[in-house]
Amino acid sequence: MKVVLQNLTKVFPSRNKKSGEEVVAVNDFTFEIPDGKLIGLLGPSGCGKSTTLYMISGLQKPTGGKIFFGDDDVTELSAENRGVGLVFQNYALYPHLTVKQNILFPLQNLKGADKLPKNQMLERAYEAAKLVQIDNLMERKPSELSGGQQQRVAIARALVKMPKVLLLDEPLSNLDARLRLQTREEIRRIQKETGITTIFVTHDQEEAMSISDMIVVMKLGVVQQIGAPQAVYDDPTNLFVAKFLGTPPINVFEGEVKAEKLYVGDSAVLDVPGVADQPVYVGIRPEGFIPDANGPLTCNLSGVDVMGRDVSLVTTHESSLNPVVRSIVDADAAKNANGITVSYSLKPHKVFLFNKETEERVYFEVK
Amino acid sequence: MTHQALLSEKNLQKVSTKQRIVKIIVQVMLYTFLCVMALIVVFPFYWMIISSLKSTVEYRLPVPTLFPQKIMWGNYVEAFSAANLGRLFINTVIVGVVSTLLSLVITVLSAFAFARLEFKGKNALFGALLATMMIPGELFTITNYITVNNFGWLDTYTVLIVPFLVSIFYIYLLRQNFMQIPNELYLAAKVDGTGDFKYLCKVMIPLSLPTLISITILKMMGAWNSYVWPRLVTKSEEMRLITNGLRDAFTDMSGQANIPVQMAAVAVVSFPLFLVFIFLRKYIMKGVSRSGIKG
Amino acid sequence: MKKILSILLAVAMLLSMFALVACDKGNQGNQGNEGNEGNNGTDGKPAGMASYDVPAVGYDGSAVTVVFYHSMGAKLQAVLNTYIPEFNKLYPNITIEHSSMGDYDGVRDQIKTQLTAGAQPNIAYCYPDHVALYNVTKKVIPLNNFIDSTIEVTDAEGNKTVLGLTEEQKADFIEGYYKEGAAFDTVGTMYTLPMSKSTEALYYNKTFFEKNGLSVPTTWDEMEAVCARIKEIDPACVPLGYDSEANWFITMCEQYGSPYTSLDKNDHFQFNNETNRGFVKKFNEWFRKGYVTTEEIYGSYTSGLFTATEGQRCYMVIGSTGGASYQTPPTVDGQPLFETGMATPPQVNPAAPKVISQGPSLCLFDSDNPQEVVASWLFMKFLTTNVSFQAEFSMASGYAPVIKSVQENPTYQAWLDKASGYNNLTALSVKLALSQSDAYFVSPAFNGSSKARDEVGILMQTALVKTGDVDSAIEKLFKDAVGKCNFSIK
Amino acid sequence: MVESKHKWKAWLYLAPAIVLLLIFTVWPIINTVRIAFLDGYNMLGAVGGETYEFGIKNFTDVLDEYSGFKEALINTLLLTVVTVPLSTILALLIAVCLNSIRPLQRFLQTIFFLPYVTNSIAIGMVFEAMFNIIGLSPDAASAESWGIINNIIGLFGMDPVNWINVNSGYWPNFWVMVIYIVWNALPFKILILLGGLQSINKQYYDAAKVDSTPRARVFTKITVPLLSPMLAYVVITGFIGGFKEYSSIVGIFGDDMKAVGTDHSLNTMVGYIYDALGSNEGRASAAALILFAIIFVVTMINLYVSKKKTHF
Repeated sequence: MKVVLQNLTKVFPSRNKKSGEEVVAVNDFTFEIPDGKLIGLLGPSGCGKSTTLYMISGLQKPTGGKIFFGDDDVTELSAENRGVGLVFQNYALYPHLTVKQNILFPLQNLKGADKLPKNQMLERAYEAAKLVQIDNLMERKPSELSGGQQQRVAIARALVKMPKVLLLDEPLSNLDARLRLQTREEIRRIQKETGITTIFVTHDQEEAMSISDMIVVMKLGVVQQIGAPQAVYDDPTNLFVAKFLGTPPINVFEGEVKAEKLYVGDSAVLDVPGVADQPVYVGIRPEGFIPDANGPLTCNLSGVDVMGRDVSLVTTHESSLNPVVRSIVDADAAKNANGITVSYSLKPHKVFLFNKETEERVYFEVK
Repeated sequence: MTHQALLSEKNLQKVSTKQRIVKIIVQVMLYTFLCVMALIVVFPFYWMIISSLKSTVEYRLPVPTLFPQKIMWGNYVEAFSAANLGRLFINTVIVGVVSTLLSLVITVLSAFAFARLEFKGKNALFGALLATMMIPGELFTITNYITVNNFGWLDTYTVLIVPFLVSIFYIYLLRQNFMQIPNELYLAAKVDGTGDFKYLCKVMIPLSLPTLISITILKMMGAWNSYVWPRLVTKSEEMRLITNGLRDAFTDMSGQANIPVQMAAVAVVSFPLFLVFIFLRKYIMKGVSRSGIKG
Repeated sequence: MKKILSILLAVAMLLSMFALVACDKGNQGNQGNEGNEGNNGTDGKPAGMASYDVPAVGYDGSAVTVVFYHSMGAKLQAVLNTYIPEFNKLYPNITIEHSSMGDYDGVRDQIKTQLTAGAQPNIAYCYPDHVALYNVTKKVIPLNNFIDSTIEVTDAEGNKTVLGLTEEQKADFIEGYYKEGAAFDTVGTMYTLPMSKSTEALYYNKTFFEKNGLSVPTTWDEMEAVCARIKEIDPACVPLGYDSEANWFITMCEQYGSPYTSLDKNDHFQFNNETNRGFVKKFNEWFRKGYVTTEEIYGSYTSGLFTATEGQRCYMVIGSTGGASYQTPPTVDGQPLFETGMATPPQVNPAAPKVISQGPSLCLFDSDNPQEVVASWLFMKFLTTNVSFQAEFSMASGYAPVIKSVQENPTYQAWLDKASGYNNLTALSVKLALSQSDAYFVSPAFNGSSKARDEVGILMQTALVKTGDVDSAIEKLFKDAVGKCNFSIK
Repeated sequence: MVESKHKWKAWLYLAPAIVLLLIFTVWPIINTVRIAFLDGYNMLGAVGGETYEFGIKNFTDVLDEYSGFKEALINTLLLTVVTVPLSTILALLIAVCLNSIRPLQRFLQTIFFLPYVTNSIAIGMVFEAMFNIIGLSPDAASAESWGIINNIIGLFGMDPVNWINVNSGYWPNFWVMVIYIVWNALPFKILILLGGLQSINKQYYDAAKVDSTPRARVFTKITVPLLSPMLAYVVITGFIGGFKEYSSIVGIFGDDMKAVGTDHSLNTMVGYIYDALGSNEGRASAAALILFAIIFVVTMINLYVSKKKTHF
């Protein structure tokens, strides 16, 4: 079931009536979510990703635009009739019902043609429970379960009625680090197995990148970029998207293009054919630095972070916008970085230029 | 796991119109039920108000009239003048305010002890307190009368205030609210050396402010409506409260009370309370819901 | 579960404390003044204190406060407030503090509670039943020594009077009202002085009676005939409205001379007898024929029926003279619809009429300071014997004065002459009350007599409306009523 | 609970409450029990120097044929068993409806709180005036005016009922009192339940919506269970209040506690105690102890039942 959003807008009247100015939570959001795909809505808090999710679920009414499930216009349809599965950020499991009763709850609401006999309901419930591997906790009360377990019960409850669309609102935010990794793999596996069109909202870009088929980066209600995670990572349309994706984050410098050469500080660091002379922001991915004794870019070394397999050189540079410039290099390269400065040469495809005013991407041919 | 059948265009239309109709029906039913119940609740009031505006003759008419033929505003004037309301009003306010404040202090202290401090026999004591709520108050009146007389408190403000300062229900309400404040806060305060009392004032009271406000309002209303005890323990006119001042002022010689004026008096007494509720409704509501009575 | 255990434990603790305390038996009541030990009123002996020794010096002029409880409305309190300064002219050091307790029951409940704590007032409005209840504490002062006292009292204006009542003052009291003070025992101990009295009267629609040539009934048989006749003229009406069922029952017992209650401690309640059951049955038949109704049965004031301009009406009401103003005929564009006539209620034997007497009397309470008692007595004497006070109070209240000489008072005479069946029924009712003053009777007063009055009232109400097997129903009602009364003093 | 080093401190906080309770609550209880075991104790008599023997005569007297205690007990039980559930359910329905509407919510809520602010005896008089029939004929066929309530039910085609007048049966009287008691009990219950509703996390309702749960099921499966602690509290205090019911009788039937011409008395336990206080405090105290025992047992049952029923 593909989900189509057409110029979806949502405007909230501001809290105090007097001032009257409104908050545009979602601004003209158009996007077609292909059937069976796992989509990540990504962006800092307050960027309208949750509002979009709730509009798709029907709990929020859009002020403008349309929503289609397949080719049915469901904009006016209330949540009850959309048959959507929704997993809340803090799970919203019914505290007074056991896990089994929680999972059975949606099935007991099915009417008319979809009504199921009792045994089939139980069978489906256990099937969903097995899917999320909590079939041993069926008689427990939510208060007796850990965060992760509660999360999985919420997912089971959403899946059991085989909804057309599965929506997840920051599913991993309440979990501890180790559990978060494990659960996101679970979500990935479940989605692949069931093939349900799934949209999940998160502010953790690493999580979105790791499991989504496509991600949508949003900022203040406006869609910045849509695409496969790696594509968006490798080809950000603006500085915000570049800075938002990737850990450790992208290093940003002030630079200038003169005669198709990029100057950072006063040294030319890269040939940028086809780019007019203009001051630019220069974004360099941490993995875009190659330690090179006579590399064009030299920074003052301030420390070495060993993160398991690869090593990160912590340096500073006067025209860097962030306090620290961090690069990721292989371990042995780090061994001979013992001086007070280190020089790099740059991998062109890891360097992005952005217009100073519009912060839009400025492209240059990469040989 | 197959997908559900797609909603065809036709029945999609049907579903959304059905949904709208259901929505309207539900709204209509809700409002009719509420309005009918509101009417039932308000009707006795309406009857009380129009009775208070009828002349004694009209009130005695065998066929009761739904609206007074001759509006007797005089009844309200008589209700005011016959019972020198000014003096009664001041007495009631003084007694009400002082007893509310003192009882608030006692309630906070006791609730704090029951909620936060640990001591032997705490639950037994609290259980005993709850048990006393089960005993009808009429029994205590005479024994308490003898006690206050021996203390020589008769016909003073003390006798109107002191005996009922401890209200167990409010201690219970506040204790529930205090127990919802997490232990960690108490531990943290202990660690940086704040004493129990400072913790009570700095942390617990601000956190349970809504409940405290609703207790204060409800307690004021109680003081306002009290009738049996004030009448018993006050002799002189100056010490009378509004409820008994009004009630006694209208029986003429033959013992046939002038009911319309009495109704006017009751209306006069309940009107300030009604205003208090209208303005402080939000607080009472927040207080009660925040107290989260967990049985 | 923990919570339940804690409550169980708590209550067990409470109960154990009770048991501990309960076994120290014996009375703990604070000791009244032992000096005037009296027995507890077995068979007619004085119910409370035998006698009170009046201080030899009489009133020594010391400053005392006299607390007086009553149930006067604002209008009557105004009259009292004009006469207190008169009293203070004679005795400046006696300050009078008076306050209203609402209705008669309010006064009774207040004093009863204060008696238990020894904080009773000095003087109080009272009914014989109330005094009997107060006297269980032996704190009500017998007035005989005061009435007969010859101790001299000099008032502020220098004239000397005797503390007690002079012969003319005693004779001036209306016999029926005065006797009420000695209803508490058979040896004539006086516990109250009458203050202001009302009685029952037959109000009738004089115009209607004259128009239809009906004569005012003087006996119950005549009443039955008149009711039948009225029912023919106006079938929709209820000829007679009798306000108080209890008064009706007690008056009938008195008129038939059949026993009602007695002071004999072992047999107080004697009203279950053949004669009484007879007249109750007769009145039941009257009710079923639609001849009579009462305030409780009708559901609203019978005066509403008497003064009704349309719909159901009644042409006679037997009710208190105090409520005379309510029987004022309605005026339609300035013209009264009819004239209200008043007469003595019908009698079994018109030659020896018996009419109930009601209205407040005054009683005196013991106090630690004897001078307070003497001062209170002086104020009581003033209220009951001062002609102008009695006159003005009667005019304001519509109740009859208790002393005969009030009738010679010129202003009072003028007021009485203005009596009319159209707009001054109050004066008319006082005139009637004075005319039937030798017909008054008083029922015995003892601890439990008010219960008897309540029970016979309920009995009469219930019996009147009974249908089907009326006789056995009436028998059961009488048995239950006596049973409940005996139980109340068990 | 946290261990506080010096135990006496807790008692310091409780001191004012304890002292006042000892004087004005505990001592009267002890006095009541003392009097209950003194045969035929009468306070006025005690003042007059009479002595009373220790014994259980008061208790046997209370059960005497003419004491009216049994009727009072039956009336109270019947009234409580009917009014508490009725008022709780009504309050729950009103609270839920109030909680689910926006416009007019404040206005209606203020109206529903009205009964809480007025004097119950005065309203009793109003109820009496509304149900009262005036000039009922001996054969109860016709009447001067059937009274307001009868006129209203007449609109719906029902014939008039003799509610509280001459020869009215036990059950019409009973239902008048039930209506009065429920009417008086509603405001406080609505307040508590509405408070409870507003403290329920909104997301449970969103979750139910997404699971397309019908309204009725939302009510029974989510709202009521989550409100169960509040409901338990309201029922328990309701029973305690129900057993102490008294003002409703005086308000409607006046002092003699019965409709005209009926044999049954509508007195309740507290009414019985109040009457007995007039003449015989010993018997009143005995009756009060019996009442206390009954309320205690019922509350224990309620507590036990609610412990099992409430969900968290």
